[in-house]
Amino acid sequence: MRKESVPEEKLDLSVNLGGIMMKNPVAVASGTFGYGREYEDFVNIADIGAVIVKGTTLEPRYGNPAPRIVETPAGMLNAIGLENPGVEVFINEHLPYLCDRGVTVIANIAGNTIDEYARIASILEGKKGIAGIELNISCPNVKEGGLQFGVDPDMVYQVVKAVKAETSIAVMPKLSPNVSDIVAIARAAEAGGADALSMINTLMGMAVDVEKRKPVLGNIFGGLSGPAIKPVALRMIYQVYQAVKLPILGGGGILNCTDALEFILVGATAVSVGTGNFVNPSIARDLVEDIEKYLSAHGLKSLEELRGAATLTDVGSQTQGE
Amino acid sequence: MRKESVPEEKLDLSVNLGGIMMKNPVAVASGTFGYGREYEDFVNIADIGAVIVKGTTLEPRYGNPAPRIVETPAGMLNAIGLENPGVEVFINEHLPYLCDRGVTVIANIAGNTIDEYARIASILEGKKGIAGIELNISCPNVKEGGLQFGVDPDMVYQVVKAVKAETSIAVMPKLSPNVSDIVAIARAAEAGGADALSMINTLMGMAVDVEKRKPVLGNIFGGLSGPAIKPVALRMIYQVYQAVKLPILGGGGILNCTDALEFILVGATAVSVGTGNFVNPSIARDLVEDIEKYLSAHGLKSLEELRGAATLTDVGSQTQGE
Amino acid sequence: MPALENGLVLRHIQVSRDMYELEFIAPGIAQECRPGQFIHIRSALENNPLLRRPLSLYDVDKKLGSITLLYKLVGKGTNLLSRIRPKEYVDAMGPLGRGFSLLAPRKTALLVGGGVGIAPLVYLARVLQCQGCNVKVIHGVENRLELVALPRLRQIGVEFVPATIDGSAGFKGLVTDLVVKKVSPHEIDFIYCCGPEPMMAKVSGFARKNNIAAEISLEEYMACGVGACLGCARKMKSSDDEYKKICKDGPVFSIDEVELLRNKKNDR
Amino acid sequence: MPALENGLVLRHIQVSRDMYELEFIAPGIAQECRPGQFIHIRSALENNPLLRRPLSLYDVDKKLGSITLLYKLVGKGTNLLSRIRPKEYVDAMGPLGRGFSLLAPRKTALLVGGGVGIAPLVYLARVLQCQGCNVKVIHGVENRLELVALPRLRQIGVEFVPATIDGSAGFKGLVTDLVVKKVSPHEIDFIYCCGPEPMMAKVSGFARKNNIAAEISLEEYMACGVGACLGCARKMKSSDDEYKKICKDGPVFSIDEVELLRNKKNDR
Ligand SMILES: Cc1cc2nc3c(=O)[nH]c(=O)nc-3n(C[C@H](O)[C@H](O)[C@H](O)COP(=O)(O)OP(=O)(O)OC[C@H]3O[C@@H](n4cnc5c(N)ncnc54)[C@H](O)[C@@H]3O)c2cc1C
Ligand SMILES: Cc1cc2nc3c(=O)[nH]c(=O)nc-3n(C[C@H](O)[C@H](O)[C@H](O)COP(=O)(O)OP(=O)(O)OC[C@H]3O[C@@H](n4cnc5c(N)ncnc54)[C@H](O)[C@@H]3O)c2cc1C
Ligand SMILES: Cc1cc2nc3c(=O)[nH]c(=O)nc-3n(C[C@H](O)[C@H](O)[C@H](O)COP(=O)(O)O)c2cc1C
Ligand SMILES: Cc1cc2nc3c(=O)[nH]c(=O)nc-3n(C[C@H](O)[C@H](O)[C@H](O)COP(=O)(O)O)c2cc1C
Ligand code: FES
Ligand code: FES
Repeated sequence: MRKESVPEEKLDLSVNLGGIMMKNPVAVASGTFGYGREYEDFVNIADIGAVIVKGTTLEPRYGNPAPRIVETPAGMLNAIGLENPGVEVFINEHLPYLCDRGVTVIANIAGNTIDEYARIASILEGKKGIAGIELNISCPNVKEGGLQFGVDPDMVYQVVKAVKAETSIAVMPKLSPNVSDIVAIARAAEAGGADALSMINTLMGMAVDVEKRKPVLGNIFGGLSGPAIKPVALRMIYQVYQAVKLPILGGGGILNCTDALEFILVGATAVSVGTGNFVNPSIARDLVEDIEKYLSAHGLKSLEELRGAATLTDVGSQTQGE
Repeated sequence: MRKESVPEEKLDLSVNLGGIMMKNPVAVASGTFGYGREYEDFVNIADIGAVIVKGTTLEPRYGNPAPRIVETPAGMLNAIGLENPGVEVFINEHLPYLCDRGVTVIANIAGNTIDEYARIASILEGKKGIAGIELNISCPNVKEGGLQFGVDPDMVYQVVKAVKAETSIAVMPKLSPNVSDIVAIARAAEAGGADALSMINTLMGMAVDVEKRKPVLGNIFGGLSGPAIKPVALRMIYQVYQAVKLPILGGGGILNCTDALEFILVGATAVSVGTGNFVNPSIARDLVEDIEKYLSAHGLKSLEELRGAATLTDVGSQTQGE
Repeated sequence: MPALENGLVLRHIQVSRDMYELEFIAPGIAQECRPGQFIHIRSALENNPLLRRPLSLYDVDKKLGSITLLYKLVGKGTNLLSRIRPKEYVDAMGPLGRGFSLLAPRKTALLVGGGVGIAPLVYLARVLQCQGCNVKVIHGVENRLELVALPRLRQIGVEFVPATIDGSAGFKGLVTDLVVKKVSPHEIDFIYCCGPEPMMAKVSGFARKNNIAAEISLEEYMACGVGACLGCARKMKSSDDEYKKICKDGPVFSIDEVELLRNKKNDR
Repeated sequence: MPALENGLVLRHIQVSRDMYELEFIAPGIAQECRPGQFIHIRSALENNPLLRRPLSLYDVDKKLGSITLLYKLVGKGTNLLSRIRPKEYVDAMGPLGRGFSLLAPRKTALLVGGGVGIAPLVYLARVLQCQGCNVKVIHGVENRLELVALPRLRQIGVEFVPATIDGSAGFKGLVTDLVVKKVSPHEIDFIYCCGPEPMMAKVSGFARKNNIAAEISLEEYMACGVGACLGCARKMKSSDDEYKKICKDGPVFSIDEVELLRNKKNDR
């Protein structure tokens, strides 16, 4: 099956993720790569397809009590609590640095109300060096009794719409997997005017310290990431790819090239790697190299032939059915 | 912290799971232990707290095309497709065998309509040797366009109520984790008259064969089980334990005694082990022994002191907040 | 009765570039073994890999109470297994499954193995030989370095013909060509075959054409290994609906029961 | 600049019942090392355990370009690490974190280690001694078999006093009692301490009471190790809200910055 072919010209792996122009299809996920500079000793951050920076709120946040992370089987839980210095500090202290180095930056924003999302977007509007805005909608809506934005199609629609109204930058809501019907959420985001979708955020989980007889995390609950969640991420992207037209940034548990290709095969336009950065700080670069090698080895010129290929299988029922 | 104490009398580990009387708090999960006899060479099946047999439908089902299972990081996906010989064969061929051996049997039933659930329950009613009925509600409701019963509180309420009306046996709906609001589902089950809750069923996921460029499973989607899902299971049980009064049979990824105790600490009355049987066919017995050792080593007379202990921690926010 | 045993490893040697022979003591299991059955091995203490791995009985010494497996390095399960050293233990469950039908004394059996598919045929050869059958074994491999079963087959004393793709030993070419071109069908009473499916399909065709009864050994992903999870399903010829379980109804099936894949392995 | 290197293992020996010394070549990392910093080690090829494990610099040979770690078997990460053999490689990232402040020549430093907490103090002792400080090292352990750093400390040539719970060597009793009862505070210019938190809390109390500046090395679960994930958070005395990151702002802190736990380790 493998065709050995020497590529005549360098492969062009750049992708257009709903208006976010990426040099290559590998982004680093929000909250796992700081503001990029934390990793600059280990990888040339300008080479990364896109650096999605730590989630930014309107005001600074100090985050959750420790412990904030714990390892779980093939995964980890985090409950950082959105610690960040606020949008102004982000713009003044972190953005220029990234901009100077030619990094493709995607901001990640979070709010307590629809209005807060809109205000952060309007503050970011016109700022040089922001290629896209990722909306973290796995936050509680304080006006709706703490219900997460991301679990209600109507709230998703509204928050996307409100943000779009404030900015000309490409807007990419990041879907929460903690929902009954991911397709309904994706459709709502599309209807609200999203330019792309980011999938998936973490699954909500917890761990217990048996000796102390209490939850491990200071916040009790945390977000599950890493290889453990990959099957859920793939399933949701498979479903959404067939239901909406938006390009998808797919991730959840990617640790190697095969993982990344699985996401492309279910329809992702580009991939994001989060927890993988902790395992291998140069993973984003390594993945691009490995994808190039894979394409050459298989005589492919781009990812186009692979994208969504696994969704073409014709099968009757697609229910869970054990 | 450890107190060494020699227990004067044998510990009594029996539990009453909403009317289902179990010799000990460890059950084997539906679909992972066949009809018990498949494992009789490896463990005395009458010693197991409860054997929850393979899901039974009204008519025989032949199941899904192969491949039906695939390993994933710290977990596995299955898409068996509810292969089973139907409720009549179960009653005539499998039940008497288990009954003769003194096995505590919990039937697991699944249907395409509310009426089907009710009919299976009425067929099981009065049959000797059934300690409880577990309702698998992760099935598509054909009358509601294939929407899974388990994702809609109203359908959950109705199916539980319909089954309760047909039987005097304890009824235990098994909640699907693929929902936005597990507490709402649990409350609906309680309102419908459930005697206990079983948590959790598998997360819906998929895997891709990169060389073949198609889904691995014949059915595309499958249920994710094993250690990977433990954090999600613990979180949901923690939430439900605080919201409803029903006893909970907790499971999802249990492989050892520490895992089992984590479930007890978040409020489970008893635990179920599924995928763990494949790893260690005598795990159900081993867990009981290890729990006994743990209790003795800590000077405890029963699991009562541990049950729900981890839910007593006082913390402000319990949102995911990364 | 199958059992669960922690087998003390006696011998663990690399027999080719990517194949290993592992012998361990498990008297309870060994006592019950019949050719064609398999052992379900747990190679990790933790959960990576999570599931057991099925490996055929390559040889059994009932007196010593030992079992020998022959396995190929494929992925993480076999990789972890390869690190176990003598005096350590392997977690073994078995013997599982339905083995080969045995042939009456004085009848002639042809055993055709492809690659690591030789594994179940060696123990079968030993038992058939012991029962007074005439046993001819054909083993197809890439090159002579992969003829790992040679010493054992010689010791058992059966007739042995290798087929190598590169011609470095015996017949030059595919094992299936060797069967079709060189085997005199009228001399053979029964064929046993294990290897890649397309190879087994060709050998089945030969058997069917010449009216020789034959059995093959199938593979499928397994979880429980005992018929409980219904994971290792395979459609039978007899019915469009019914699935048999490789682990319990097989892994050995008569060629009349199953439709084999003629193309790439497992590509259904 | 910190780096990522595959370090060739030179030496890997068990030095006590549950402690190991691992020396590997990583010239890029070694060049940058300062006492108190740590190396983030990946011990699994696959995902179990998933995350790296932080281990302090126990000793560094900049000429040879080698790094030595001292670690205790605790769980699966350190267990897997212990299986790596000489001539194999370890995946190392570092040096990370803020190290100890160094003392001016001719000043006197007291280094107090509890158990495996001696690790960062050995490399510190070497550097301080080299800079012409007077270095006194105290190491508290259960029994003399755990005095694993003795040969190195002798070779460096610093003053060394052990405290053993069972009295099998040096002072009989807790290392903190040794400090409180036997150390003349006026001789000491600076205290460096690493060990269980309650022990560090007592030593801090001693330092504060006697007005001696002191630094301690903290632990917390880590993911990234570089300040990116904000996982290894620790509240500072200065602020009720703000969390510092052990991996980047530490692991070394002044005793004025942090409130230490007086009870069981990590039980907040
Ligand atoms: C009844 C039976 C007997 C067998 N006997 C032998 C034997 O004697 N010697 C031998 O070398 N091999 C034998 N096999 C195949 C062996 O089980 C697999 O090679 C092994 O499980 C691979 O495990 P792994 O973790 O190393 O590879 P993995 O990392 O799990 O997978 C590597 C590749 O192997 C395939 N594979 C993995 N697990 C299975 C499985 N359970 N069934 C089929 N394919 C699988 C996958 O498709 C994958 O492409 C037998 C299989 C069966 C079903
Ligand atoms: C900056 C720093 C320097 C360290 N230096 C050394 C050293 O030189 N020698 C040494 O032996 N140990 C050192 N440690 C502790 C060492 O990192 C842990 O013992 C190790 O990570 C345990 O890994 P494991 O997989 O073997 O155990 P696990 O199975 O992960 O856990 C076993 C126990 O160790 C604790 N633990 C696990 N990971 C950490 C962590 N990252 N931080 C704190 N506790 C943890 C857990 O609470 C658990 O109870 C250091 C820790 C830090 C933060
Ligand atoms: C420590 C940590 C912090 C995170 N912080 C954020 C965040 O601030 N905003 C956000 O949208 N997602 C955040 N995430 C989620 C990741 O961006 C990513 O979606 C998730 O981890 C799944 O991908 P992975 O399995 O590759 O890690 C965080 C994840 C981790 C592990
Ligand atoms: C192969 C397999 C088959 C299953 N079949 C059923 C079933 O028929 N009915 C059901 O309610 N749950 C079924 N389940 C779900 C399990 O009972 C259990 O809830 C789930 O696997 C989570 O637990 P675990 O992680 O311990 O396996 C099945 C699971 C597996 C792995
Ligand atoms: S592996 Fe479970 S039925 Fe065959
Ligand atoms: S470990 Fe990531 S910030 Fe410290």
